[in-house]
Amino acid sequence: GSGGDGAGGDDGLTVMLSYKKSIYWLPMLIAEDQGYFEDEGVDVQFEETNGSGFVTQQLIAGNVPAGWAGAPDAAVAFSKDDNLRALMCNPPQNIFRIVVPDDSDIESVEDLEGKTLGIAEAGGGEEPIVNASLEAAGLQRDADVRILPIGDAGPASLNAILQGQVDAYAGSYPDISTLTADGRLQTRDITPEQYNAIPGDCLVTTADALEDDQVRDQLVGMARAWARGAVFAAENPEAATTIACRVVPQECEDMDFATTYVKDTIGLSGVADDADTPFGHVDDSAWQTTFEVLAESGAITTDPDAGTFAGGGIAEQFASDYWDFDIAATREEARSSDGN
Amino acid sequence: MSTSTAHKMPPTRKTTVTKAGRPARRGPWAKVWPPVLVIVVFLLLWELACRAGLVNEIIVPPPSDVAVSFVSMLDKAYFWEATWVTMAETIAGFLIGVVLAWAIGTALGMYDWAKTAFYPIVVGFQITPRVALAPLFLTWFGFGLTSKVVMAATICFFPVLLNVMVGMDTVDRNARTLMRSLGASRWEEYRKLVLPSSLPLIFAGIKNAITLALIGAIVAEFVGASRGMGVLIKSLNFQLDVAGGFAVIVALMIFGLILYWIVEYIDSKVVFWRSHS
Amino acid sequence: MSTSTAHKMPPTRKTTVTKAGRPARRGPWAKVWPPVLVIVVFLLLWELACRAGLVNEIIVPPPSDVAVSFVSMLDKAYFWEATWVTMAETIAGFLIGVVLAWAIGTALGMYDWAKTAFYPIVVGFQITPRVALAPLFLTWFGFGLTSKVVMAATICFFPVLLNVMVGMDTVDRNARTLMRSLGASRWEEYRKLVLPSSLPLIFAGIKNAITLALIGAIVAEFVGASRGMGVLIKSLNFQLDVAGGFAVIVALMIFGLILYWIVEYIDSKVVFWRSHS
Amino acid sequence: MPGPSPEAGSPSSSPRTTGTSISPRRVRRRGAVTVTEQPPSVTREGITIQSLSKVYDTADGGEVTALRNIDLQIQPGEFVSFLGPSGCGKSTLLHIIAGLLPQTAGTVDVFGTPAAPGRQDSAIMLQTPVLFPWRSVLDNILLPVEILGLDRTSATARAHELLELTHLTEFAQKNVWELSGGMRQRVSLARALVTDPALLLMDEPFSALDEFTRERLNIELARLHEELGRTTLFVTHNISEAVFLSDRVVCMRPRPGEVIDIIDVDLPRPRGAEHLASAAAIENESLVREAIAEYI
Amino acid sequence: MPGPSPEAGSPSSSPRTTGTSISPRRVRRRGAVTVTEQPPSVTREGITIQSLSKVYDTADGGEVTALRNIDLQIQPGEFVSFLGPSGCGKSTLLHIIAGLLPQTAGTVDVFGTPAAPGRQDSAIMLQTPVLFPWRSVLDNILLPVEILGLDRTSATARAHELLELTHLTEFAQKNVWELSGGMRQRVSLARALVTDPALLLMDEPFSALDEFTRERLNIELARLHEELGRTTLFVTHNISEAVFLSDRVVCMRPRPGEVIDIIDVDLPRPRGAEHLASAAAIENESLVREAIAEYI
Ligand SMILES: Nc1ncnc2c1ncn2[C@@H]1O[C@H](COP(=O)(O)OP(=O)(O)OP(=O)(O)O)[C@@H](O)[C@H]1O
Ligand SMILES: Nc1ncnc2c1ncn2[C@@H]1O[C@H](COP(=O)(O)OP(=O)(O)OP(=O)(O)O)[C@@H](O)[C@H]1O
Ligand SMILES: [Mg+2]
Ligand SMILES: [Mg+2]
Repeated sequence: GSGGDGAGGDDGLTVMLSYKKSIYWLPMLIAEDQGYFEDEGVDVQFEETNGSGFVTQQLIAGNVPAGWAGAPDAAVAFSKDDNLRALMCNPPQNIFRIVVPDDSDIESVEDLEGKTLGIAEAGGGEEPIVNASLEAAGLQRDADVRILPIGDAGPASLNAILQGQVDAYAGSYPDISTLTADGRLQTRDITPEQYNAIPGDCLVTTADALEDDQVRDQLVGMARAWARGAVFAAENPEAATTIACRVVPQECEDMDFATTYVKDTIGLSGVADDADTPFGHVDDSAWQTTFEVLAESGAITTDPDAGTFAGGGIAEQFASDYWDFDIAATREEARSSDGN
Repeated sequence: MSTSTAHKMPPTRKTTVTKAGRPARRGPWAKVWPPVLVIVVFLLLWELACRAGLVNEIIVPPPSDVAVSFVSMLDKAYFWEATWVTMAETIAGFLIGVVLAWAIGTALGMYDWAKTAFYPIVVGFQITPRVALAPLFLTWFGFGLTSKVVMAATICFFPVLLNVMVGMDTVDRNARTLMRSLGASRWEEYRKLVLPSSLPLIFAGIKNAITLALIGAIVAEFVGASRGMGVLIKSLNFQLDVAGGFAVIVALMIFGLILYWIVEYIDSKVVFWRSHS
Repeated sequence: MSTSTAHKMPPTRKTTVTKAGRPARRGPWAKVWPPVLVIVVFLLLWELACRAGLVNEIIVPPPSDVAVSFVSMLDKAYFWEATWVTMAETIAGFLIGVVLAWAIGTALGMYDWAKTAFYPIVVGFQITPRVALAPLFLTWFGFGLTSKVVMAATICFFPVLLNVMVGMDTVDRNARTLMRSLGASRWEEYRKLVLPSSLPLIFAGIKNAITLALIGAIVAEFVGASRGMGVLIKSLNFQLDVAGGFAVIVALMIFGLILYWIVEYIDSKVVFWRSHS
Repeated sequence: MPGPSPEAGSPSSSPRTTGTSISPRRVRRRGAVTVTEQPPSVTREGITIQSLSKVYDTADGGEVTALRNIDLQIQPGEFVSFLGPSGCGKSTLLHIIAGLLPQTAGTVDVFGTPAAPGRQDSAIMLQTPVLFPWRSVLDNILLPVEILGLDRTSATARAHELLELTHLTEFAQKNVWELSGGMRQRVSLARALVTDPALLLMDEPFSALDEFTRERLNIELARLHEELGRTTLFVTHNISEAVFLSDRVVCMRPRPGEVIDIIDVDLPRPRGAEHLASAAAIENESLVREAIAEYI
Repeated sequence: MPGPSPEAGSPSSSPRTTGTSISPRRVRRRGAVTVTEQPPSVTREGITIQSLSKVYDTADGGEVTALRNIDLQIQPGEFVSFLGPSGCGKSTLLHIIAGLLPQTAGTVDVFGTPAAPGRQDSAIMLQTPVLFPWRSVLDNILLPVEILGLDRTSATARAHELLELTHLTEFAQKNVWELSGGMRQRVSLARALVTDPALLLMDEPFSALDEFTRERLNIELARLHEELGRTTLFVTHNISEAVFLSDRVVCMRPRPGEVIDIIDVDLPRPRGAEHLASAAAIENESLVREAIAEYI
């Protein structure tokens, strides 16, 4: 059978995740654990995959009504099918970083000339940002800077950085937290400022699906529960960690790692700093940047309209629909929780 | 000793030439201790290399650390869940792959037109990297176990198919003539002659298959899965818990070896005439 | 027609029973058109399914699109570079894997103590998912071609090893007795009897190996590489250029088939006595 | 299959009378068709071989003429031996009659239908005994029974009789690799006999047996033949055996394989041990020896 | 290897004189060691078999006594035939002497050393001709030459002689699957002869050959034997062949395999066609037949 055409209704809602269940999806883990989805009356089935490409393909094919996909992949998908719509992002900030060892004399992307830059994965989400950064610094990929995929966080990549096989490393924030967790490696972030706005994973659906009120209601409910989870986590990281470690115990073999991971995830969610902006909200300008970056790196050859994809009031309306719950009550709930 | 005395040994002596160079049976332990010894020596050297700092600990943890991780993992529910998932994928994929390969291989080997028409397609399919077709599999077989089972099945399919076909090719010609003279149908010829006489080869294919099925399942989990030992290895590696990752690999080896020896045992029981053909 | 007339056919008629059920030779085309026909029908159905909207284009593009992408790709330097890289990895890995497997398989099959001591270790190594060891490989063999070559070599190693060993097991006993009576050394017995008589099996292993080497190289590229067809597929997939991705897969199939048929051709020339054993 | 009924070779239609006719006939016909008294339409009942040739393509691109222009008419119930030097095409001829090899030219009719493999009413015993190592001796003998779908219980009884006949009773449950060369040949013989075929094709069935066993089996075979009237084609290198068993002995010469002579044996039937070294037998033997020697 | 020199079996040391002694000796010794005139220390020169037994473990857990308590002394240069019903252990005995099977009890000394496979000075011709399909007929014959590392040029000349002897000249370059059963056996014979071994072990070498070819090869073999004085152990089922070729005929009986009689053949040497059906030969044959028949 197909991925399920769970277009809402009694069958519940099928939503794809671009990555396995992990601390990365902390708000979702908490919403699930605390029963927020049931509170919202949504019956949501998360399908875990291993890459945003899977999600966008299935979306375009119409096999699923919605899914979370990395912003670059989502934007590329939109350039192929302008029926797609982005509603919110988790986290709403750039998750990809370019870092160098603390003691390196590289200060900026410009200094990478003649050096080797390790990336997590060829064709991975960090590549457009790397490409755009090099372009902006006037460097040519391969000619001026050697790009070497060395894998995401793990022994091989850590060793390659420590041994100096690569001079810098581009990956997602969990990669960086892992590599620095045990103190053997200290890093310095050299990601150009202008890319911070590029969002992480975004909830993508189709214009058609949004027309269907039942589906839209389900999506709103899901988003509300998700946002409540984000608020909960920001309010009580300890309880959030406990919950996460109950759901994904294999990520808590090393509690230092888990704690850092949770902390970074909460930090990027932006909820703690600013309760007025709805969780997951992304500015039009951020999307503009995303599309520019992708166009520069050659992943997008057409000239899609960022406004149609994520602007035009759709996302605004969606945000106001889900960011209407009692935030204070959720915070209170979080404070009194010990996670068990 | 001089040659002359060597030639005049007492008549009660027995020559000790062994049959076809095979060693005499020395009980089950004779088969167990040599590999155990080799493994122990290997582990000792590894441990020493780690202690002496010859091996980078980030990459290869000392066996003692792996052992500790392994033991502590045996308590964890998620470990057993992952094991269950991966083994289910492997065994299901293995069974499906072997049965399909057997059926299709037999058909191709039996009917020349089928071989001419479909063999290139089978080879083409085998050549196509399954990893690249993952999106297809996902669409057709969903996100759960099924797509991993399919991956495992497709990767263990071809070695069995090939050995089934070669097995049919190497059947004794005189025996075929005999069966034809008896008016055996293709099916009877297959069942009573071709199948038994190609069993040693088919089992070689099947033994290949069980190892490849496990590899296929793990690769599929690496490429996209949320559960299973592949995922566990990845996430432990991601946490730089290298010893933990190795512990899962050790577990994988153990389970894989168990599956392999089961197949090998069945082989030795079924093909009892092997050394006498 | 009545049976009585059927029995009274003119005496010039010839019976048309074919030898051992093999069809008469009908020129090289008889081997070419059936698979071509099957492929054409398959492509037509696929195209129709796409046109009729039964299959979504973003998951499976119509063959016509793939063909267009394929043709336009032939002009691109990056395509040929990727092809070169992947083929180099595949062939190098294949050769290394086959030679090692042959040598080790022969040693294990020839010396019982070696088999007892090392076979479990070889199986254990085969069972270990190479993908999980990728970090090791990357560290030991670098991020360039070598680690992919090693991956390809290790994955095509086992099927050859197994078939080499089974081949040695299935040598005719009388022939072994003959060689022993002539006082042939193990090596002579191997070269003059065991090797030729197990060649059909070894070639089956080698044919497996060439397909697995390609798969191994692609998987290795998927896990971490900067060049090669696996990388190309990935980056085309990232751009959701599905037809382009399929075009690379088609190219992979074609190159893989060429390698496969080369091995098959060598097999048919070397083992000329196959159907007469 | 519209083949003839198994009774086609039953004693009633047997022309054995020819062999047992009192006046000794010693017509020597050189390389010619055996003209029989019966009109051609009746040939459907026996085996008719007309202008049969067999040319093998050799691996080096050449050709080997294994049989040239063989004409032969064998009556139902007749026992015919084929004698000739090694390589003269005896096995080839038997294979063609059994439908196991295609001829290059000519026709072969067996009981009225063109030669074809897998006739229910015939059995061939090949020159090398092919036994399946995964079957016990008894199960090897029962193989044809399984394939023809005959009743296993009665066949097993028959198989045990044959095991006794071939002195293999105690080996019924043994594995075939535990047998000596001659034992294997006897198992192969028992397998050929187990289905009681109307046409029996035997390629040197007793070559690996000692003289005494051979004699005993010869006598048994003669008895069985006289009881059951099977048409039997029998390749042998042993002239006394050929004479003792046969109604006619076909002498062949090699390269190309041709029939040089057909000797009618004038030993009375039923034949027993007393005919084995009888003067008549020895006289016949020397006739055969003469016929062959002429061409060597 | 401190084995005996190839001349160990040369005519000079041959006791053939025993066979050619004018007074016919017909000493019948039942199942006993052949006592020779030579003192025991000289037995190192020939083949000495003492209390040899062979028990096979059968697959069903039982045992089969293939040979029991065999004692035999064979002089260098002697030609000894082994006769006996199928399954009496002739092949087993030959395998043990060739060192290809371990005995269960007793000793076998060949030219002074315990039986062992791969002696340069001996060759065995197995009961089933094992030919390698990837080698041409000629290359099959040359196989022992390659393995013993002998000079290939002179060996090729010898192989061609043997091809002529076995009437296979035109088949030198053919593939083995293009040969008839008898041809394969002859190739196997040529292969055994190509290295000019001092000890020749032959297991039913002529069973698939017609009487004329067999006779011709018998005569050739006798001639070669008389010229070269090889020690020859020869298994056959053909009594006249055994008598014609041998200095002694060892008669065996089965289950358990035992020597029941050893017949000294009193035909003069050199032997030729004239001895084939001579009165003396026939007399000897009936002696052998008698000896065997007693136990059947
Ligand atoms: N591998 C074996 N396992 C068990 N029994 C065996 C084995 N090989 C031979 N035998 C038994 O040993 C006995 C002697 O066998 P052998 O082959 O020596 O006989 P033979 O005299 O050569 O007979 P033939 O004339 O039929 O070739 C037979 O009863 C046979 O069943
Ligand atoms: N497959 C083949 N290819 C080529 N030539 C063949 C083939 N089979 C047999 N021959 C040739 O055909 C001739 C007849 O062979 P066949 O086996 O019929 O002889 P035969 O009379 O049975 O001899 P034998 O008494 O030795 O068994 C021989 O010269 C042989 O070389
Ligand atoms: Mg023949
Ligand atoms: Mg024997």
